[in-house]
Amino acid sequence: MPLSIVLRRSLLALAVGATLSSPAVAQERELLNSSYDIARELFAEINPKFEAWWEEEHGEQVEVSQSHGGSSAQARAIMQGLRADVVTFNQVTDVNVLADAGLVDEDWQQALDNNASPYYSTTAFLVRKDNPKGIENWDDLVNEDVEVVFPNPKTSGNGRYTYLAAWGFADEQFDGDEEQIQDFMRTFLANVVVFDTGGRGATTSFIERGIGDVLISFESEVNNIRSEYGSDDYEVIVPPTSILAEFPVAVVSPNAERNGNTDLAQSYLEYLYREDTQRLLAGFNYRVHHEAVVDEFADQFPDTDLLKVEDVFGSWPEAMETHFEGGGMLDKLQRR
Amino acid sequence: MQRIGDAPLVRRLLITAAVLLSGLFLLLPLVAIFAQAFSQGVSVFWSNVSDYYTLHAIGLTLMIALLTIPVCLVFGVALAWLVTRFDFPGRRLLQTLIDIPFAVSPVVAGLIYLLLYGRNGWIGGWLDSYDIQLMFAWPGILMVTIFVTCPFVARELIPLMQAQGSREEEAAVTLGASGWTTFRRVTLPNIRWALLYGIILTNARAVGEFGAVSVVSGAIRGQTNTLPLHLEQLYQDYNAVGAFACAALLALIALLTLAAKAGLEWRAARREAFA
Amino acid sequence: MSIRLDNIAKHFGNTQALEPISLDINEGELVGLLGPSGSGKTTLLRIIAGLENADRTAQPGKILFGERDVTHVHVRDRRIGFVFQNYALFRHMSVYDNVAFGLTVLSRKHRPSSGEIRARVYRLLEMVKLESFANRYPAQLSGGQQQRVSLARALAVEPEVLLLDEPFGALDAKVRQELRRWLRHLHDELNFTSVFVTHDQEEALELSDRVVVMSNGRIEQIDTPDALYRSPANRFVFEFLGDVNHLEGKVNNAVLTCGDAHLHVDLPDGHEELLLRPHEVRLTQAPTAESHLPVTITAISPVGAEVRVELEADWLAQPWLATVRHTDFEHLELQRGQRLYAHPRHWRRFPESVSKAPEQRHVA
Amino acid sequence: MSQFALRRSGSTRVLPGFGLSMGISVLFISLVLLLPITGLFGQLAGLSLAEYWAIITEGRVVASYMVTIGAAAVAALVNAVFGLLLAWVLVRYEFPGKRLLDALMDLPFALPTAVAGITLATLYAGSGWMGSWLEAIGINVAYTWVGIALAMAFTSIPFVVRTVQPVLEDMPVEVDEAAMSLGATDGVAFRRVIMPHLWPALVTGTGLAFVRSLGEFGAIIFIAGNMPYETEITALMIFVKLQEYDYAGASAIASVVLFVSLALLLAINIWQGRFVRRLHGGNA
Repeated sequence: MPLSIVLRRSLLALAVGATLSSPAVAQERELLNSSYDIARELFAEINPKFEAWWEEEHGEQVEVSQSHGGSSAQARAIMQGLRADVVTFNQVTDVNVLADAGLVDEDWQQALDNNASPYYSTTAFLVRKDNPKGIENWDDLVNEDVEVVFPNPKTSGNGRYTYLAAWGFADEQFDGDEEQIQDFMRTFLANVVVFDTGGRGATTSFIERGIGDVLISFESEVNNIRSEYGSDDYEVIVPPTSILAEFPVAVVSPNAERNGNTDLAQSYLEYLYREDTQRLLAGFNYRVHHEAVVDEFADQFPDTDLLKVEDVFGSWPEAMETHFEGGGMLDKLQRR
Repeated sequence: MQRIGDAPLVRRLLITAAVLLSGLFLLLPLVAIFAQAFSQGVSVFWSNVSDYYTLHAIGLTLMIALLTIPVCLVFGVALAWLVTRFDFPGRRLLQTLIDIPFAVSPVVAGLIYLLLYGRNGWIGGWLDSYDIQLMFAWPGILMVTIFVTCPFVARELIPLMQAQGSREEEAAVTLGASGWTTFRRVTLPNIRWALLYGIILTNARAVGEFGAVSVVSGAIRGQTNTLPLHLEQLYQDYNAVGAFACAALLALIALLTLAAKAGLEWRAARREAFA
Repeated sequence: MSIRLDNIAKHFGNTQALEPISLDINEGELVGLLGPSGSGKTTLLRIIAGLENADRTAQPGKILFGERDVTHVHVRDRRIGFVFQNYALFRHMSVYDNVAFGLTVLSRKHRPSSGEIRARVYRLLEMVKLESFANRYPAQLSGGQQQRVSLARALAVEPEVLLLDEPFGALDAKVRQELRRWLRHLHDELNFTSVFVTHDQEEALELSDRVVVMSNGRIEQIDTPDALYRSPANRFVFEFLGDVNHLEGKVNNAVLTCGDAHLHVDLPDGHEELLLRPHEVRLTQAPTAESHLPVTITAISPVGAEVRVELEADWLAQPWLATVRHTDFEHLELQRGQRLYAHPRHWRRFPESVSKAPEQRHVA
Repeated sequence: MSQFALRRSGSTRVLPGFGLSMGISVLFISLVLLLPITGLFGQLAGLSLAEYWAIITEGRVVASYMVTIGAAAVAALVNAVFGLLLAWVLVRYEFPGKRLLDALMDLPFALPTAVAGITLATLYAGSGWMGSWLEAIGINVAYTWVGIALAMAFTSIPFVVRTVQPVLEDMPVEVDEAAMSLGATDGVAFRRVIMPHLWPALVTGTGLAFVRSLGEFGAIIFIAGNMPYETEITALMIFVKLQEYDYAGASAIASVVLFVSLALLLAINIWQGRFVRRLHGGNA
C-alpha cells in the first residue's frame, strides 16, 4: 500500500475519531470510480449492490468509492494523478482524452458492448405546467418570446449535447445549408437567459429561481427533476429528433494495475450490463440495451430519432475542434 | 466633549442607516442560512448533519485546520519579527510578497499547485515515481490551505509590532536575556491577542476554503471531501436542506469565530481601561 | 471683551469636576488658571470655549462674553481662538493652509477674498516669525514652531477671546521662556482677552495679570501675582506657589519645641505648624536666644542668582531648603556636612486649613 | 511612532533571531508562494508572445475583464461609502447593539465563499426574500452584473471597515475641536479635516476590496448569469480554459489577473508609505 494512503488513513482515523468506525480502515481493497456530477444518487444505489454481489461471488469484502465532478474536470484530475480505477463519464471525448494520455486503452470502445456505453440517454425539454409556450420541438425554441436555460457548453458536457442536438436538428431541417443553420443557432443561443456552469446549476435556475420557459438537459435528468419537484408543475417533452448521448465507461488501466484492482475494475464495469443493474438504470430514467428491460420500460421512453455525433459531425474530436475550442463555432455564434 | 457629527439628528440618521444596511446586507444572509437549514425541521437537519459522509467531511476539515494553524503561526511570527525588528534590503518586497495569496484567485491558487505537484508537474512527476501522491489526497488540500491562509497571522502582527517598537526587547537584551527568553517573556505577552486573532482568522479561512481546495481535492466522498465541497455536492444533488445544513455548520464556525474575536477585543479593551 | 462666568458647574459621571464657580475676567486681561492636575482648570477653560457644556443645574449657569450670552452657543459660533495642548495642527495641511483654515471655512458672505486671506495669513506668519515655513508640513517643524503656528491659526479669525490649554507644556525650558515673553508682548499689542491654563506656578505668576488658583474643582484664590505671593488666602495656595519648609511642634510659654530644636514664637500654647519659604531661612554659625535650630548641610547647588542649600536634622521629618545669595554663600564658606543654625526671617501659619488642604511639598 | 521603531531597528542588529526568522520566512515564501507560481510561468513558457497576446485579448476574455473590473469597481465604490459609514458609526457613536454590529463586520471573512454564494443566490433570486421585493420595484439582481457586484461587495466589505476603523479611532479629539473652534461646520470639518486623515486608509481598504473582488469566484458564480460578453467574469474564463484542458490558456489569463492584482497591491503599499511619511514627518 502506498505510503500516502497509509498516512491518509491513519490521520483520517485520528481526525474522524475512534468512535466512528471507518469502513475504509477495515477493508482491504477499494475501487475508486470517477464519475460525472449528477450520477451520485445512481452509484450510491449501484455500489452497495455490487459490493454485496462481489462478496457473494468471491468471498471478499471490497468498497467502491466515488469521485464526482464535471466530466472534463474529472478526466483532468485523473491525468494529474487522481488514482481512479474506472471512469463512468457522460462524454466520449473525456475518455478519449485519457486514452490519448495513455491512461485508458486505445480500443476502449471495443472493450465492452455498445461502444462501452452500458446506458445512454438523449437531450429533452422540461417545460412549465401546461406548456404555455407550446414547445414541442427544437424550432419552437427560436421563437422570440421563449427563454431557454441550459448549462454552458464551454464548461458542461450536458450543455455540449444540447448544442450538438440543436445543430443536428437544424442540419436536417435546412438540409445542410450552413448559413441557415448558423442563423438558427445564433437565435437559439440568444434565447438563453442563464448559462450556468453545470447541469445542476441550470436546474436550480429553472426550478428554484423560476427562470426561463424551458430547461434543456438529459432525458434522464429532466424526468428525475420532474419526479423530484412535482409532476404537476412540470412537463417533459422529448423532441422527435435529438442526439444520442452515450455514457461511456472504461478501466483506467495503469491506476487499476497499481492498485491491484484490474479484475475488480473490469467486473465492476461488466456488472453495469447485468439485467438487474440495467433495470435499476432504467429506474433512473436512463435508456438501456438489455432487451427484457427495454420491453419492460417501453412506455417510459418515446421513440425518438437519435442522431449520432459521428454521423453529423464526423467524429467527437472533429466536433470538439470545430465547435467548442477557443475561437470555434460556438465563440463565433456568440460573438457580438 | 463634543465631536463632529454629534448633532442628534445626524447621529440618529447615520446609526439607522448603518444598522439597516448591515441588517439587510450582512445579517439577512446569515438568517437565511439557518432558515433554510431548519426549513424541514430539526430532525431533517440532524439526519443530514449526522450522515457518515458529512461527519467525515467535518473531521477532515477540522484536521486540515488543525495542521494549517501551527505552520501559519511559525511563519507569521518569524516574518513579523523579521520585518519589524530588522532593516535590510528587500524588506518592503517581502512584505508585498506575503500579499500574493490575497491577489491570487483561489482557483488559480489550486491550479498552480496542481501544475507543480500533479503527476504532470515536475515535482509531482518525480514524487510519483516514488509512489508519493500529494494532489487529490489530504496533503494537497493542506498545501493549498496553507497557501491561502498564510498571510493572516503575519498581517495581524506586523502593524502591532511596528507600533510597539523594539525598545522592550532591547531592554531585555541589555538585561542579559537570551533570544528565546526575550521572545517568550517580553514579545509574546505583548502580541498574544493579535496572535490569537490571527489564528482565529486563519482557522476561519482554513475551514471555509472552497475554490483552491476544489481543484486539488478530487472530491472523493468519505476521503477527500471537505465540508465546503460536501456542501456544494449536496446542493448539486437537489438536497438544498442538506447543503444548507452544512452551510449552517460552517456559519456556526464563522459565528464562533466572530464571538471569540469579539471576546478577545472586549478583554483587550478592558485590560486597557484598567491599565 | 470681558468674560463673565456665573454659577458654572460640571461633573463627569460621579466625579464633580467643577463645583459651582463664578468668575469675572475683564476686557484685555491676561488670566492664568493655575492648579495641579485634576483641579478642574482645563475643564473650566473648555467650558469657556464651548468644548464642554456646563451642567444644567437647578440654577442654570451662565457664560457671558461682554453682553452676549454664549451659554448655549456652539463652539464654532463663539468666536474664540483656542490653542491646544499638543497644538492639534492638521497634519495633512501645510502651515499656510493651517493658518488659513479658519478664514476659508467662513460662509461666503463673511469670507475675505483669497488675496486678503493670503495677505492676512502672511501677516500672521510674519508675526510668529514663520513666514519662510509657509509650505512646510507640521511634522517638519519643531515643537516651538508648531506652537507658534497653532497660535497664528487661532488668531487668524481675529477672536475676541484667546484660550490656551497648557500652551507651553511640552516645550523645553529655554523655548518656553522665550514663547512666554513673546505671548505677553502679543497680548499687550493686540489687546484681546486671554485665558490660559498651566500647572507651572512660575509661568502663571510671570505671565498673568491675574491668576486663578484652583484645586479640587474649586477656586482657591483670584489675585494679581504679587498679591498672591505675598498674601496667600490659604495653605494650599501658599504651598502650591513655591517651595515650603515645615516646622511642627508644641508651643509652651511662647517657645515652640521640636526635638532638640526650639524657637521663640508669639503664639498660645498648643500644637503648631509653621511654614516658611526657602528665602526666609537665614543661616548662621551660632544659635541666638530667639532660635536654636541646628541643621546639617546635605547638598549645595548654585541655581542662577542664588545658591540652594538642602538642610537636614533629627528634628525634621522633611529636609529644608534654603536659598542664599552668592556673597553670603562665600562669606559663610558653606560645605556639605557642615553644621549650622537656621533662623526664620518670617513664617506663616494657616490654622483653619490644616486638615483640609492637601499635602503639597516641593523640594525640587 | 512606527517610523521611530523602524529607524531604531535599522541602525544595529541588537536583537537576536535575524538569521532564524530570515531563514524561515525566505524558505516559506520560496516554497509555498513563489515555487508554485513558477509552475504558472512554466506553462506560459510554452506560448509564443503572439499566442499569449491572442489568448488574453480574445474578445470574450476582454469582455470578461470589463465585467469583472466594472463590477469590482462598483462594488469597491459602494463599499467605500458603506464601509466609511459603518466605520464612522462604530467608532463615533454609542448605541445598543453596537458590539453586535461590530462583530457582524467580520462575517464575510469568516463565512466560506461557497456558503455566501448559494445564500446570496437564494436571497436575491426573483423568488428569494430580497429578490422578490427588489423585482417588484424593477431591480433585477440575480443573473445580472448587479448580482456580481453585490457578491463582490459582500465578500470585500470588511477590508474597508477594518482599515478605516483604527485610523478613525486614533484620531485625537483635538482635531475635531480645533476645526470647530475655528468655526468650521460639521460638513466642512468632515470634508476638509477628517476625510484627508482617513483618505489613505480609505483608499487602501477600497483598493484591497477591489483586488479581492477581481479574484473572487466561489461567491459570484452562483449569482452571475454567466452570459458571454455580459455576465462572465474573468475567473470563469480561467475555469472554462481548464475545462478545455487548455492549461496554457488558463495560465495566460491567470497571469493577467495576477499581474494586475500584484501591481495594485504594490502601488497601494508604496502610495500609503508616501502618505504616511508626509504625515509623520518627511525627514524620518
